[in-house]
Amino acid sequence: MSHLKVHDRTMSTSNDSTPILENMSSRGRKLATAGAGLSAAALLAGCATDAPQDTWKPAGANAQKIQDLQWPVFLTAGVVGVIVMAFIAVTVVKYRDKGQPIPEQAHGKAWLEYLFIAIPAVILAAIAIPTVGVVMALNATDDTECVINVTGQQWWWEYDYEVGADGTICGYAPSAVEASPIITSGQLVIPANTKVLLRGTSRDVIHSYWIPRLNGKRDMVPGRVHFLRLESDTPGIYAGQCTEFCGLSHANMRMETVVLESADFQKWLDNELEPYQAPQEGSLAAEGETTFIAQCSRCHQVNGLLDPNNGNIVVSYPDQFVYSGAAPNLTNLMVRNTFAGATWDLLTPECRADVWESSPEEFGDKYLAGVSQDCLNEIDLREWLRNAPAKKPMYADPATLEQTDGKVRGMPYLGLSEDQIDQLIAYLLERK
Amino acid sequence: MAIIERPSDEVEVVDQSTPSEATPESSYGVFRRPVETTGWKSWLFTIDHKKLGIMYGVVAMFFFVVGGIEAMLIRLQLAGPNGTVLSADKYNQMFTMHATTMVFLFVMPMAAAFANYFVPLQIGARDVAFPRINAFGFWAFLFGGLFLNTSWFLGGGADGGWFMYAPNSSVAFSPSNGVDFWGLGLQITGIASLTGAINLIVTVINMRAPGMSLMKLPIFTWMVMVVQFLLLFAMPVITVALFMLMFQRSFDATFFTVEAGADPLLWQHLFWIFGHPEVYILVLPSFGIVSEILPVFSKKPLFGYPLIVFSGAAIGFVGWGVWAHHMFASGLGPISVAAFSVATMAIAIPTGVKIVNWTLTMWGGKIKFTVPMLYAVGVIIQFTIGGLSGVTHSVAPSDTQQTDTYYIVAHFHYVIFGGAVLGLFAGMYYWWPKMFGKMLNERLGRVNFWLTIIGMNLTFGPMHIIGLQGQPRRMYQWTENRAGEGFFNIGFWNLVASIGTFVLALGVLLFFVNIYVSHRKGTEKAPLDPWDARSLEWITTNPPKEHNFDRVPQVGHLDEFFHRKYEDRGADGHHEFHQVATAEEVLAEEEKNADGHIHLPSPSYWPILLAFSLPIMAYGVIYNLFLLLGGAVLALVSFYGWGLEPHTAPEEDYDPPTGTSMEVASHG
Amino acid sequence: MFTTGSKLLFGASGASLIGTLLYGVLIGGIMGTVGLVSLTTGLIFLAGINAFIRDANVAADDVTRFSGSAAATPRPASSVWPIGVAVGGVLIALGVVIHAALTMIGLVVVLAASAEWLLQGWAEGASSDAAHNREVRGRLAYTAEMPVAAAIGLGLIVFMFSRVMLGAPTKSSTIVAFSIVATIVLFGGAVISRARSLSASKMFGLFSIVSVVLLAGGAVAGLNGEREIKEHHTTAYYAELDKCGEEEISADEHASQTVAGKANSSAEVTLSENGLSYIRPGLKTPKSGMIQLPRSNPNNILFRNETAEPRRFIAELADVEGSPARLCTALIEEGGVQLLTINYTAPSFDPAVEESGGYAFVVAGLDERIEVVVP
Amino acid sequence: MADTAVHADDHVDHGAHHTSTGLSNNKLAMWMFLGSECLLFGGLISTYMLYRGRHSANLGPDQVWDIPFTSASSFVLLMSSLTMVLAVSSANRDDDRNTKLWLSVTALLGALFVAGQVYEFTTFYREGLGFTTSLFSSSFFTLTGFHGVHVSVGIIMLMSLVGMISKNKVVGDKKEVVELFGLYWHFVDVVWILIFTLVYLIPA
Repeated sequence: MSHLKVHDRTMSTSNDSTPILENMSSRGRKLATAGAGLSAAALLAGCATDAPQDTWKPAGANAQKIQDLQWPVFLTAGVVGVIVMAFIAVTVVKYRDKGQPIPEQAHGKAWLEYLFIAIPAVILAAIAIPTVGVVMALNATDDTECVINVTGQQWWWEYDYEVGADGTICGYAPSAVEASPIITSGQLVIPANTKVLLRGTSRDVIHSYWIPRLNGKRDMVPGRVHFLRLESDTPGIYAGQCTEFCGLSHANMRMETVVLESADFQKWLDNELEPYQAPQEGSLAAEGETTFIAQCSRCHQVNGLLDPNNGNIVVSYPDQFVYSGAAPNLTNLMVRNTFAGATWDLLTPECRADVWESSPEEFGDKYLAGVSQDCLNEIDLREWLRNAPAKKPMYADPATLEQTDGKVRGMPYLGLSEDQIDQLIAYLLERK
Repeated sequence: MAIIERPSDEVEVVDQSTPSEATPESSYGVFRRPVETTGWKSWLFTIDHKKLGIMYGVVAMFFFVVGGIEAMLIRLQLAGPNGTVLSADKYNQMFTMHATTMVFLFVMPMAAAFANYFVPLQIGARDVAFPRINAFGFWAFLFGGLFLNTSWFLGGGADGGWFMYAPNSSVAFSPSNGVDFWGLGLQITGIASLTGAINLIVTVINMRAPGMSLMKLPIFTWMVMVVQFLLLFAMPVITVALFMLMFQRSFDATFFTVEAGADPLLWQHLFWIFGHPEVYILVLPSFGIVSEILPVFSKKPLFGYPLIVFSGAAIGFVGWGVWAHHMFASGLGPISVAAFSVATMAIAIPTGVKIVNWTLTMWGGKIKFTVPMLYAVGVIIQFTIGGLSGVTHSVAPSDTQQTDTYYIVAHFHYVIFGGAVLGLFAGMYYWWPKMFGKMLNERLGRVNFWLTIIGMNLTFGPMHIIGLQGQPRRMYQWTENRAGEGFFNIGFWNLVASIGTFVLALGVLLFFVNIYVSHRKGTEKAPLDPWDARSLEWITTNPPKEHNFDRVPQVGHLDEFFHRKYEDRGADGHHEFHQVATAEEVLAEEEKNADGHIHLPSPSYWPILLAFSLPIMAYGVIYNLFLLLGGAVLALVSFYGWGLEPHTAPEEDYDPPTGTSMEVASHG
Repeated sequence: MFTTGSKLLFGASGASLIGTLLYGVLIGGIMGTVGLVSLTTGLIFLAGINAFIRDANVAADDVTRFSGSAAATPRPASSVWPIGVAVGGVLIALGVVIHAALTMIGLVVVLAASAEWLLQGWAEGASSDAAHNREVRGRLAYTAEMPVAAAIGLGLIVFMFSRVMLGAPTKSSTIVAFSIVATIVLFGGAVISRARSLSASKMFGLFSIVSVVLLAGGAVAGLNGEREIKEHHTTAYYAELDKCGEEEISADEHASQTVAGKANSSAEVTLSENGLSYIRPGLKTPKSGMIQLPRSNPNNILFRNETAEPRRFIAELADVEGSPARLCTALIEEGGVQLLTINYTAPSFDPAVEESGGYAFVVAGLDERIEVVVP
Repeated sequence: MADTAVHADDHVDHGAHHTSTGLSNNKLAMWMFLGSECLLFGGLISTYMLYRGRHSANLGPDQVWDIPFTSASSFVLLMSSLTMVLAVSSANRDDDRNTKLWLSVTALLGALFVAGQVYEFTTFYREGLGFTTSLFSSSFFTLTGFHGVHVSVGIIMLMSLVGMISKNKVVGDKKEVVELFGLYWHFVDVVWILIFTLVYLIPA
């Protein structure tokens, strides 16, 4: 276990959780000697290098609470398991038929039986008490510092940042403009060391929001409002995955939570609220804008986008075409570095690795740099624009939609020409 | 057949089954009842609990193979990243139908097979309380299962997961008819379980042999009774839920329409109030089997029999108070989460009691490692693992990290495969000679056992790791960039799990090979009492006569048969047991004092007809309401045909007629 | 050799098999196919059983009959079924002219009657003993006759009587009629049970009179048609008519003042002496002025009135396509609660929305207002 | 359900086989069945209780109820329980005539109740409360509909039981069969009392 400190970049830099790690690893050593069994496998599983959804590598207060509660339980379970196995092994070896006489037909010993009721009862009681405590602690919402609405739909997540009564977003006032709601999708951006409360619901079926390294999962149920607390002191990207089966593309419904230092979060906020800049006249991007308005803007909103022909603001009405009634807002697509339900990266593998593995200090800048021309992962993006349903299974074939009165679930095939795709990519590249 | 005039030998029985030309006394019309005791007709219309038990077993094994193939396809798909064996759609149908098949069409009916065959034998009864309802139950289960699986050919199976959470189960999100087939199919099998439950409860409560008090009941029968009570109360709850689902999908009800303000958690509560007891419904019968086998091969009574009985009952009760631990992540308030978390831990206590008492049963015993014993010990070990991983997510907060990941998949496969399925295999090896009069080959059996154990641990063991590494369930693909590296990388262990599946499959295959090998021509008949067993079902021939016992045995001890064979010659507190009689002698004694005049109810074809009307109605709901009407009429008619039919066919129905019987008087 | 019973079933299954094939080949269509297929399987199944229950041969019941002289064979008993068939035929004919329903009825009558006829004839072949033959018939017939007769009887009573009640001029008169009939039944029963002398035939007569009365009444009422039952308008209906004012409307009568499942509300709006404020789940502090709600998502809004006089809560929805202009609750009394499920389809920055004054929560007759921002 | 396997042959008179508890199999089975029915209605009732307030801007319970009428029909159903008791007692006195009579009266009263329900449903529908209108309506019609079906099935069984008695076709012990039907009928009655109180009388 000792190598955990060495390898685990994020943990070793977080000073307050380090002591926990030390006593963990020391106990871990004891455990390793405790031998095989379930909990050993489990605890060891905690040390795999960089499994992004490792449930045993907490990176925030809430996940840490769970961790501190669960590893002793695993330990106990493992020890008990080993003892039971050993007992059984001894029995079957010691008492196999070696021609001994037929044993006494005893029907049991009362005191022994009661003893074996008492022991597990005591152990479980010892587990139960802290459990109740942690359950309550994880559900406390009074000290919330920032509320973000999370809405799941097939098969992506939408986040909208509320403007508080004081005209700030999570306590951050935009420096240039007056605060107005921000809508993003796929990647949730939160300030570090802030108690964030996700207020979640869903537009169609039940989804579940889960960032293993920040907190346990919480179902987001249509018609209901559920909460999930997120908090981290370590800038970085934390991976997650929808964990409530939500239909065809359940496997392709992912999410990532990006933690930024407060200065970086301020930057991100200002950037999000920047007024829309139309692409340069005659540029490829400008053609892209027209294509976008013609092909995409029925469902995808780009805030502040004006129709060059008549100067009206372009409003999308996804509810008229999409069954769930929403499509990702693309205003600042290229700031977040994933698309299509955080399933594919907008960054080429190298650039992605560069961002994901950067140290917490420089992470902020690298992330906010967004997606540049030469870092753009064109392969996936083009495939997506060419034929989305082929890349990600969705109910988007107009022929088979009588159950949803013609509305698609997911992005349909648009039949874009290669030129149009070039234009769109050029246009989208400027959305940051 | 109706009457056996003593002295009776098999020949006479066979005689009566070969029909000759109708005679003046012969009955009339299509309403002459089937009376054959051999040939396929004797199976189609039988109401003999033993024949029905065997048919339950055969059909269950068939569905076991089906479900297994579905499982293998799933594992093939997940063997590597971005698997392409199945489309997303097919994959979703696959895991839905795999779970549904294994739970409702394999484990439950396989337990029902043993319950049907052995409960009457273990309590010294000649049949169950309601033989025709028993037959109906089997046919309803069979037709329901087939109906469910016809969905594959009519637009695809259900694709909402076996838990079928709303609103994902509504028409908009699951446009094919799969979910309709699922819901209606489960309704039909549910009817089967319900009737079966009532039947077996009445049987155990009312038809025990003289002297057999409830605390002298064989432990398997006890566990079966607990299970039947669970079914009796769990089935109506899921029935309500399934009706709502049907109304929602077929008649536009609004139960799960969120726009109308519906609460999707309603379905979850209804489903799990049924679904959690269901877990014990699956596992308790095999606990019973294990508790039968361990004493036999340790030559020692079950340690703490009363405690095991009570813990079984306790599990039955507490099992109703823990359903919401399947919903720790679905947003119940902290109070209820905490409460259910603690309740869930509490249920670990009676479960632990069983494990301990099993081990203490072996302790100080005289252990023979036959194949059934191997399987029994296998259950103890594998189930312990499953139980302990269960404790780790009775802790609600850590469950929010584990639920809906492969860690849970690992957990419940250790419980259901390690606990239930291994136990059922133990039962098959143990009772095979009793059911078919042939021993299953021991050497093949051992290979079979070890392959199964290795296979299941290879398959489900790695899933602990995969789960803790954060791979959710029900994903038709997993990708490299979430797999991680190093010893615990998800990719490697997924591959191992997939390989394990095939080892497991090989093991199961060997079982069928074993059946073939053991039943080839020339394999000698099984001895009367191959295991030196302890309970009543062995005080009769292998396989038992149609009327089970020539004389209904008088019961004085918990392990009656053992105490008839052995006697304690020890003096002043010191015990030594000596064999005083062989099984043959015991049986001979019984046959000598056989009851003078035994009569059993006659076969009937109303049960199969009534059962047949159910899938017709179900198709009607899906496709055409007139069909529903037709089915309903058929049901009504068979119901009344049933009601108007005397228990026993009139003497004229037997050619040659078998003398007179008081039965005739009761035609009324 | 096969009996009539088996032959009947063989014929039927053969016919439906052919029908199925033809349908499958010519028309197709999953519904019909599945229907016919299961019908066919059902019939074949029955036929199979029938044939395999070897001795479906009723003639074998009584060998003496064949050896015996012609005199020994009993006369066929009188039978009503030919009439039944005839009536059915007439009905079919009439139906063709008058109404298809008649044809259907006629068809059913014909089928039923001929089945009975067949059965009777077949049973009378059983032996020379008439009683025995009735027994034969009963064995087969009762299984169908009893439940079907019972079901039809139930159906008639229920249908006819419900017509009568629907025909009754007023609610109260319905209750009276209902109670009277019930009492008659009850006391009728009591009287008859006392009157031991009453002969079976008299009782039969009595029952037939009662049923005739019932049928007649039902028929009359049915032709008379139901009394006029007014549709009970809802606040939604009045909202459409823009009638969400202070004054009481019919929708407010017995309007529910409580709501189940507050757990899943996305905002709880309260009208108190110091104005209109709201609480959103997760945060305890009440807010006012502006609320942000997700777009195209059913929002459950609870309205609670804590002021003395009854108030109507109104959600102003901008006039964009696919949504009403406004939704309103009924008048809510002090301490009352009501729930509105609102789905905003357009963002508040949509010009259409802005023109029509934007989204807001208001209370009829007060100038309290909460702006609703939909991003 | 009237079939029993012979357990030991010492008794052959039907319906009264020797059983370990002395209770007849049929009666025990009927109790079990009713026990399971309790949970069926339990599920339906709790669904209704959860959804009774969920009708947004549509018709609510108190706007459609016609308590006087429903009380009348409930009373009729109660009376049918009384007549059922009379039927059972006449059966115990081997008085076929009155058994048949009271069974028929019970069936008639039951049919009246069902007719009342049909009437009630029709009026609700006319007033604008359809099965699919709101959660409240769906759960209300499902709950009361399930009960109505139970009553109707009971009526059909009663009527054909009358037929079977007069044709002398009852299998097994006639007394017991009548008694079993009685058990079922009373159960359906009790359930209605519960529904009437919870659904109609307690204001939403």
